[in-house]
Order: sequence, then C-alpha cells, then structure tokens
Amino acid sequence: MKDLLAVAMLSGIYGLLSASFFVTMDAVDVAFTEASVGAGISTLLMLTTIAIVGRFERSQRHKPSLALAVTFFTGVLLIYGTLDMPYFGSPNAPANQHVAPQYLNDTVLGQDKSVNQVGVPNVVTAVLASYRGFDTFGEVAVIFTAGIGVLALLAVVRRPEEDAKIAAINESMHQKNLILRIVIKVLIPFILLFALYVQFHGDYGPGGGFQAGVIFAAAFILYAMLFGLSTARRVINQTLIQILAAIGVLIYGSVGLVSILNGRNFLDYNALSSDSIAGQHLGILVIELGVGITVTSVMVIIFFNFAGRLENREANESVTRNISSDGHVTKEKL
Amino acid sequence: MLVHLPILQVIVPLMAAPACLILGRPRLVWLFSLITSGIAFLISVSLLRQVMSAGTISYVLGGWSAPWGIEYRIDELNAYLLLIISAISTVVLLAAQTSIKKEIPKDRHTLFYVLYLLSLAGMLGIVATGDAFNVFVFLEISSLSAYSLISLGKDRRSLWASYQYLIMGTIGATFILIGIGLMYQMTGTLNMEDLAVRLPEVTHTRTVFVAFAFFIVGVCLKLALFPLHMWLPNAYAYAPSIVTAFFAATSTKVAIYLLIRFTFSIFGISFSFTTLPLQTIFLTLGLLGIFVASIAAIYQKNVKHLLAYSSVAQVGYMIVGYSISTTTGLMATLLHLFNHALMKGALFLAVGAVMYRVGSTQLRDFQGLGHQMPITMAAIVVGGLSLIGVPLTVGFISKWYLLLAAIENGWWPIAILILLGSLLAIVYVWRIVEAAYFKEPLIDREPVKEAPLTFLLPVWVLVTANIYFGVDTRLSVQVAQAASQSLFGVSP
Amino acid sequence: MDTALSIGSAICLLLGSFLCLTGGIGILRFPDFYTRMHAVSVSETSAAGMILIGLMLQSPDGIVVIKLVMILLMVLFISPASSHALAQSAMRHGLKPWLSTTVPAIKNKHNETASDITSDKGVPPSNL
Amino acid sequence: MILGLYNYWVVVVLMMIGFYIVIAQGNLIKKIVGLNIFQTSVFIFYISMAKVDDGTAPILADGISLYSNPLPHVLILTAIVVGIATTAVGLALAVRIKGAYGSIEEGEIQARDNQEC
Repeated sequence: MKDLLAVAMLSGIYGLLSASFFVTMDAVDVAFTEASVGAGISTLLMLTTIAIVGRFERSQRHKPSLALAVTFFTGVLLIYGTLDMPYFGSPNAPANQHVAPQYLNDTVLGQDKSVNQVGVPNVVTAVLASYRGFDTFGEVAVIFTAGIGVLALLAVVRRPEEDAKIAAINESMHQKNLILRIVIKVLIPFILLFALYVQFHGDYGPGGGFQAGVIFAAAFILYAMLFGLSTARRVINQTLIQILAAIGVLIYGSVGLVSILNGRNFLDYNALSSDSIAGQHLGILVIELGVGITVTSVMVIIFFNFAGRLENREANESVTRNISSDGHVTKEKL
Repeated sequence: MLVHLPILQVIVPLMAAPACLILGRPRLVWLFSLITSGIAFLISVSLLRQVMSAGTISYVLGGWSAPWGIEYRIDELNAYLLLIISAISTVVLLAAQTSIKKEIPKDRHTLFYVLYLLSLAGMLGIVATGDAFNVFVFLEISSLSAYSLISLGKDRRSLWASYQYLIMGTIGATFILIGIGLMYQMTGTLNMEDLAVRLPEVTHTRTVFVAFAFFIVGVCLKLALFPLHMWLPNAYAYAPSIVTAFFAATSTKVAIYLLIRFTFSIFGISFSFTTLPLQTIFLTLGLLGIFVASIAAIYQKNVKHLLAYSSVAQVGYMIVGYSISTTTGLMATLLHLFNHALMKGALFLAVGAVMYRVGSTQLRDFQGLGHQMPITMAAIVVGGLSLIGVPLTVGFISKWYLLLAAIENGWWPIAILILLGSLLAIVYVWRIVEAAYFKEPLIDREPVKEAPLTFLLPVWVLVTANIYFGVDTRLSVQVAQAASQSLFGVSP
Repeated sequence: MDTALSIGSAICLLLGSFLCLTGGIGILRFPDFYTRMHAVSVSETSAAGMILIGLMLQSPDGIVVIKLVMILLMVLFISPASSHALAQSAMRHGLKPWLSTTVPAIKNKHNETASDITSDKGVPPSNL
Repeated sequence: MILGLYNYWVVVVLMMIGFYIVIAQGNLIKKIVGLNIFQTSVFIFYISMAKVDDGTAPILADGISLYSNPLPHVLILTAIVVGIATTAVGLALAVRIKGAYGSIEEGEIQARDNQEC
C-alpha cells in the first residue's frame, strides 16, 4: 500500500468500524467519541499532513524479521494471558462485581440510595465527571498539552505580505467550489446547534464535553476549509482561541478550588450548593462546559496550525535551509 | 489549608500552566513559573515533614471514598520523590531565562514555560497519586510535554530524536495501560491500596502474570533500562540544555518510583521476585547497562551525549540496587535516586552554561575552557568526582550503601563489578577534564567570558548540595531508610 | 395495524439493503472513476433513505421518529454534496471521463498515466 | 472456551498488527497509523471486558435492571483523548521533519543524520 491517501482513508474506516464495535458492546459514549475523534479528527489531521508531506511512500520495509519475532513473542504472551480471563460478558467477572454495582445503583434518579448519590441517569457521565472527576481534569490537561505542543511545533510567524499572497489564492477558490460553500452555509448552524445539544445533553444521554467540543470545532474547520484560512482567521483570531483553551482548563480547576474553599475536598460537588444533588448537577454542568471549551479551542488551534503550515508551503514553495557555523543544520526558515 | 496539601502539590503547577499562557510576556511568565515551582517545593517540604511525623497521608478526591473515587496516598517514598522533583525544577528554572534566550526562538518562550510547568505537574501527579489509572493519565501529560519540549531544540536532529522518543514512549505507555487493564479485569478495582489487598487471591492466574510482565516492560521502556534505552541519548543530547537538565534529573526517577511502587507495594515482594525471575533479569540487565553505557560514553564526541550515556549507566546502578531486594539494597537505590538527581542536574546545567557561551557542546569546543570559564569548569569537575563516587561527595554515599548491600548479601562478585563500573566512570570524566584543562583552546575560536551569574547561582547551589549531602547524610539516609523499611513492611 | 407497519418496514429495509448491494456491485463492475462514483452516490443515498424510513416504521413513537427524520434530511443533504465535491476535484485535477463506445477486451497495464488519456479508443486508466 | 475468549483473541491479533506496523514500517505516517491501530485494539479490549450478557448501555432507565459496567467506558474516554493528542503531536513532528530533512522515510533521515556528524 504505497499510497498514503488510501492509508488515511482506511484508518478512518477502521476508526468508524471500531466505533460500531463499541455500540454493539453497549459503550455508546465511547462509540460517540471514537467516531467523532478517532474517525473524524485523526483522519482529517492525516489528510492535512499528507497534503504537506506528499502522497506516496518511497521506502521499502527493511527489517521484517526482527519485528515479526518481537510481535510474535508479545502475541503469544498475550494469548497465554487470556487463558485465565473471565469469559466475555460473564456478569460475575470480578470487574463487574467489586466497584461497578455501587456506581450503578448509587446514581439512580430519585431512589433513596446512599446519601452521596449523583442523580444523573447517564452513569458514564456521572463516573466521568464526579466519581473520577480528577481523571477528566488530567485528560483536559492532556488535550491542552497537545494543543500547546502543536502550537510550539507548527506556529508560523504571519508576515503581512504573505497574507496578501494567501488571500489571493482564497479568492480564486471562491468561484470553484460555489456549490459547496452554499451547502456549508446552510449546514454550519445545524452543526453548531447539534454540538450545543450534545454538550448539555451529556447527563441524560450519550454525549458530553469531549464529543461536543469536537463537533463544535468541526464546524469551524469546515468553514476554514471552504472559505479559506485567512477569512477563517478573521472570524476566530488566534490569540483569543489560545486564551479560550487556557480558560477552559482554569474553569475546570476553579470548580475544584471552590469546593476546597467551601471546606470539602478538591472537586467535591456537594460543596457547591446546599442540596447535594443540585450541587452535583451544577458541578457536572460547569466542568463539562470547561471541557467543551478546551477541546473546541484545542482542535481549532491544531487544525489552523496544520493548515497554516500547508498554506505557507504552497505560498513559498522554496524551503530554505541554512547550515549554521558549528556544523549542525538549523531548522528551516520559520 | 494543611489538609489540602497533597492535591495542591499537583494542581498548583497544573493550573499555573494555562495561567502562564494568558499572561503572555516571557519575562512575566518566567517569574510566575519560578514562584509556582517555589510554592510546589515548599508544599513538598511540608508534606515530607508531615509524613515523617504522622505517617501516611490519604486524601480522597471528590469526596468519594477510596475504591470508588480517586485517592492520593503520600507515604515516605512519595514525599521523598516529590521533594526531589520540585527542588530540581525550582533550581533549573533559575537558569531558564538566560539559557533559552540563545537556544529557543523568541516567540516560543511563553510556550516553553507552559510546557515546562505541565511536565512538572505531570511528574508530580504520577508520584503523588494512589490510583493506577491516574498514573497513566499523568504519565501522558508529562510525556507529551516532554516530546514537545525536546523538539524545541535548535538542531534539526532534535525533531528526529523527539519523534523516536514519542514512538517508544507511547508504546511504553500503552504497555502500562494493558497492564493496568489486566489488573483491573482480575480484581475489579483501580485503587493501589485496594489492588494490594485483592491481588494475592488471584496471583496464581496467568493473566496477573502477564499483567505484571507488560507493566514491567512498559516501565522499563520509560526507565531507559539497558536494552530499551535507545531513545535517551539522542533525546537528551539534542534537547535545549534546560530541558536536558530537568529531565535528566527527574524523568527516569519517576519511572523507577513506579517500578518500586508497583513491585513492592502492589504485587508484593514474594510475587515479584519469585514468579518472574526478576532478580536475575534485572541484575544482569543492570550490570550490562553499566558496562555498555559507560564504554559507549567514553567514545562520545558530544559532551551531552557522554553525560546521557552516563545517565543510562547510573540507571543501571539503581536497578542493581533494586534487584538486591534487601532493605539496604532498596535504600541504596533510593539514595542513588536523590544523589543522581543532584549530580546530573549540576553537570547538565554547567554544560548548559558552556552551551550558552560557546554555542556548542562538542568535546573539542571544551578545550582550554578551564582557564576561560574557571567557575563552571570547577563545577563540572566536582560533579564528575561525585559521579565517580569520590568520598566527601554525594556519589560516594550511594556507592557505599550499594557495596554494603551487595556484600551483606554475600554477592561480592557483584560488588567488584560495581567498583569496576566506577573505574569506567573515571575514564569518561577524565576526558572532559583533560580537554578543559590540559588542551590548548581551538585557534579559530575567540576566548569566551565566564557564564553569567544566573547560571552560576543554580549550578553552584547544586554543587554545594552535592558536597553538603555527601558529608551530612542525616536527611537523605533517614528518609531513604524510613521509605525502604515501610516498603518492606518492617516496622521502622 | 402494527403488522402492516412491520411488513412495511421489512420491505423498506430489504429494499435499502438491496440498493446497498447494487452500489457495491457498481463499484466493482464499472470501469471508470466517474461511473463508479455515480453508481455509489445515487444508490447509497437512496439506500440510506430507505433504511431510515424502514426504521421509522419500526418504532412509530414521537422522539425517535423526529430524530430519524433529521438524520434522513441530513443524509439527503450531505451525501450528494460530498459526491459533487469528489467529482469536481477529480475533474479539476485533470481526470477526463472515459468516453468510449467499445469495451476493451483486455486492460493493458503499460498505458500512460491517468492524466493524459489521448488515444481515441480511450483505454481505461488502469491504476485508479 | 472458544466463544468465551474469542473477543480477546481478536484484540490480541489487532494489537500485534498495530505493533508490527509501528516497528517494521519506515514511513513516519504509517508508524502513527500503526500506533492508532495498536491503541484502538487496547480500547476494544477494555470495552469487551465491560460487556455483561444482555445488559444494556449504562444509562439508567426504569424497567431495565441489568447494565454493562460503566467504569471501563470512562477509562476509555480518557484513553481515546490521549490517543488523539499523541497522534496530533506525532503528525506535527512528521511535518517539521519533512521541512527539516526533506523526507519522512526513516532510512533517508537516518542516512542524512549519519553523514552529518
């Protein structure tokens, strides 16, 4: 398979297939995220990279024997490990006995279970946001780190004369994909509406901050793809997006700090209001909002930097590489 | 507020990172991150004092009790590691402002500090947490920021080194994820304390054996143990010198902490050292690592490569101490964690000072520096002596306890091999000293002034710490003793 | 009443899957990029429409039907637009449609690349 | 026996395919695709661990008593985001390597490095 475009397409299909696996195995939230992130964003990033890097692979596989030996050994070790596993779907597997039942019957709406219940029908969101809320805080930090990492790697110093050249390219594009622009203009409001629905519906059905953030960013990315990056940059300027990414993380952290100031432990939502269930709802709502803002702005940052690098390459094809004095090569002109 | 210290230790740097992004101006951001790292250091000092007096601290996050919610457990081992990481990060940050002026393009300075704080928070998060999956999440935070920080290096080879580190690091993290998944499948819980209780009844199953194997391989990848150390030399050599100084002193220590925590506290000593012949494997790999890495270090032309290979060798020493699996053996490893952090921090910061002045760290550019940069070279000499393990320096203490543990166990051939390893260390330290003092400076290079004060201050703080803890060993030995005894379940 | 509904939905589902099948066969059998794409876009859109209608008949209570109608509108809206985009970018990158009368007996591998099909007989581009 | 553990064996096969691609492939982008396959198979392993026979998705509705285990779903939500973060940084690195070395084939990059120092 020499054609990287086919590789990207097939990896997208693989992402969608694994999303359907998750649906059959009752993991609807995970399927939603895998479809939107695994099939959507990663394919998109791969396509942009291929557009920059070139479509056909030149090298040939040169060390299959070592790789085969290592993978065969780890494979046998894993199969050996699966022999004692509890059977697929057996309810009395230890995993389902010890911690999970308490999550399930604890969050039942209205039934008078133990005092500290969360009262959110979608148990996955309850566990994600409240029981293991700190994991999600770490996760928001991971997404934020990825955004800053891509920014550090690919941020291009915008020079005014280059903007004029790139703007000219966008104008010529306008006539070519007129139909698509009309279709997009009709679709973007519905995509944004659906993203908001997913954001605030996280408590009662599959959905939540991550999926909503990705869909929200997809609308902006769609707009940027068709109306050109310079117009999209005028709609969402870069510094605002970076600050929004930081604000999202801070919103999440400050919910925790508020519960510390109210005298309870970090991220304990019962401290947020007098009635514990209302506190849980409020807490989950606010941190989902923080998660949504961060994921949206990070996805937009990542795409705009990749696309900026693509436009930069097209605008000035020549990539100058200057060899510095002490024998090692500095990076290409930024 | 004292009750919330364990969580404040991690969220102070974690939330300072986005705040830095909002601040924007590099000068302000440097000051802000310096203060944040200072606060983290103070928190870790008070945590250590609390733990030494009142024993293990447990902090339940989100108000949910242990196996359901996430729990932070700080005992002597955690507090010890937290202290090392935050101390090194504060000292290294002192020299950051001047060092990155020459090595990182202007518009990346703010992003550098944000990534620096994120990797600090990631490491503190790994060490402080008491939940298995939380370790994976914070491991990813510190690794992701490490890949981006390394790729900020001036040389184009830093990109390739960072890419290789990303591939190896992600494979390691995914192995750890598989290990945690298998453990969860057989016990149904993620809390480390709970795991330690529920694992013994399922240890006979093959799944737990495979979980243990995968976890160990994943950690050894992060640890850069001998056969899996390919990524380390390039990653440390081509990264900016501040990043190298910070990671050389802390990132392998965090992986060793994971190894110790999971094999001693969770799987238990009996399981770890009987089912998998861990002792022999680690002993051979450790010794091999010492010899191969030291020999490789001798032939390096770039000083940062040389010191990176010596780090791999020092990790070999720690693994040898760990595989002796007696209280003194473990104490030797814990001591060497602390001492190695001081040694490598001082050495890499001094090399960073040379990089700042000379612009390159090739060995031939070191010629004649002994006279032009006397103070920095003196620091490198003291660091080198401590690397070898000369008495009155901190390296001697860890070598001493290592030999003590080996002889106590009756393995005197191992003791001899350890001494031979130190001889190799003398060779590669001598190469630097010889180039600096006994060779004439290159003709085409004009003489350079001494490194600026902001470099000399942190370098000499670490060097004096090197000597002070070599003489007055009360703090490090006492804490290491308490930690290894609590891990072995011996009442202190 | 609901037996009629379930029969109706069964028919729609069968029809939809048959259309899917025809789309699949269309991809394999048609020689040229444009014909293949045409086969797929038309049959897939209608197949998705039929399956969705079948599902609507399956469970005729409020919320689900509204959601299915929205999905149907989206599919009918987006998939023609995306096949249009595909065809337009292929055309813009110089892929001429293969306008030949006779179907060639064999596909010779060594003909020129897709972009400059000039021979009158129009041998199909082999490497697409 | 076979049916009970079939899910895990498929996961192991997928894992090994992904692992093989990461090690053997020279192209940088293919390595990242291999990494994706490797991580997605770990996710499928977690989720197949959580499935309970004829249990429904863990969204509480009255009248349904048996649910699948929600905890692995939460863990995998985190792991997917970690996977996409690593992919994004990896692809950004591949773009920069293309700019600096002019190629994204491991062999050529290594060759250019060796003749450099």
